[in-house]
Amino acid sequence: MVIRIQKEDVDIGALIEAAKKQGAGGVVVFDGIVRDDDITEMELEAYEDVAVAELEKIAAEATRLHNLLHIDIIHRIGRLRVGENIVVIVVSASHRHAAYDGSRFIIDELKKSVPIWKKELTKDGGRWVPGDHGHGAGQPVRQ
Amino acid sequence: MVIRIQKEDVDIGALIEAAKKQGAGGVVVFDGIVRDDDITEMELEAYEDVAVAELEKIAAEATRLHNLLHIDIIHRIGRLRVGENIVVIVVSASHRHAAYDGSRFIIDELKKSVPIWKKELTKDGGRWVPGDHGHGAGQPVRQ
Amino acid sequence: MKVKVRFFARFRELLGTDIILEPPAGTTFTTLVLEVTRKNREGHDAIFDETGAFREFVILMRNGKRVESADAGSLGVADGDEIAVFPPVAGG
Amino acid sequence: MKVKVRFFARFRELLGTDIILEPPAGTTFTTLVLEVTRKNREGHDAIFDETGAFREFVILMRNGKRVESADAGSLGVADGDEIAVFPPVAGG
Repeated sequence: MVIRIQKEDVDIGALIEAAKKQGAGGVVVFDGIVRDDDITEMELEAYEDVAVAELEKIAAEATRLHNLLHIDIIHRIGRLRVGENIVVIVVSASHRHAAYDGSRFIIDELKKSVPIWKKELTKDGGRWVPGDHGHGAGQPVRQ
Repeated sequence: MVIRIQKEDVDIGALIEAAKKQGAGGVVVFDGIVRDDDITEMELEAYEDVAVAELEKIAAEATRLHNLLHIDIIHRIGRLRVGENIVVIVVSASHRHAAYDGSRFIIDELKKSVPIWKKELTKDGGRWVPGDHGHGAGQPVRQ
Repeated sequence: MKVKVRFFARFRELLGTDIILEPPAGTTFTTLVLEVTRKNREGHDAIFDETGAFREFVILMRNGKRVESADAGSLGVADGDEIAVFPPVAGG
Repeated sequence: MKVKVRFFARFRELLGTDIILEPPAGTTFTTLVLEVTRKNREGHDAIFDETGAFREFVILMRNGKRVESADAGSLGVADGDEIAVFPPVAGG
């Protein structure tokens, strides 16, 4: 299990192989990438210690709710170009429904509560991306 | 877009890169693998021409329903060991919900209607895997 | 005329596959499959029930298109046809 | 005592971050943040409304744990504390 905030890119193929734990029947990968919304680059920052702790809570909760056998969550920071990986979530489970549900739970919770911010850099300057849930963050995962 | 029935394994990392089309914000991968259900190997066979045609129909329907930007479906045949990739589905979409929904639609439909069969080989012989939907197959995708 | 019969999975194991037949004119889908399974009790019984009808779960295709069991008794086969008979699918 | 104040994202751009302060005993979370934004009108106005209360969307943490705005006025800071103030998150 890898849970990390990092500048470096990720070898998704290697993560998938490592997710093939005993009993696994399906692996689901979510790869969130920089979309070409008329931007030049994206700049990401995190409150790192708190973000990692929050991701660990989300992973524990996802495991409990969806019987996951393996979870990796790697979120990148720093400056990224269009098409680069922002966040990679790899999960495995015995059956596909659990893997899909667990993967989706993780990205939904991540967007709600993990202290990470994105700034889209454009020709004319930059704009901070508003979150999915403008009302807050850092809320503990329900558990 | 790659839609194929093949013996060879798949480079999932390369497929993910190719799925990063203009406008894509998320890539979802489903990788169905041989589960260790007390088996030695798995033997897969397909009615190849019909299977590919059916996968193409499913891909067209998934694109229409979920606004996918890219789809790969690679299903393997032949003899596979525990942990090997059976089916790899890679989709991209502008937003994550579409990518998850589209990916799940494809694997659900694949299991219902694509003429492929799996035999689990055990120490004591083998057993054909019953499908998810014992009542039939080859039904046209609703469209 | 020549017709090819393809069985898959368990049916293939019992009956073989890619069987080329030269049926007389007027042969239907059902009589063709009955004929090709005639000398193989286990194969026949896997596909047909005791009344001689296709078992409910058996899937039939002609040239890659689904054929309903109810129609197979009146559907004539034609030169060059590919007939497929298989159990429920289990891919993925 | 020494306390570190961390701002993120837009607040960091306006106010800087990792600011070490030596507040007098009895300083609360709110007075500490008011003090550190006192000379920066734009930074102050990004975080506080015209009544001097934290804006509704502003998130507060002390040593990595969420602090409710309603409690920040009575919460004293202690030596070694890490205070964080940031806008809504937008990861993923």
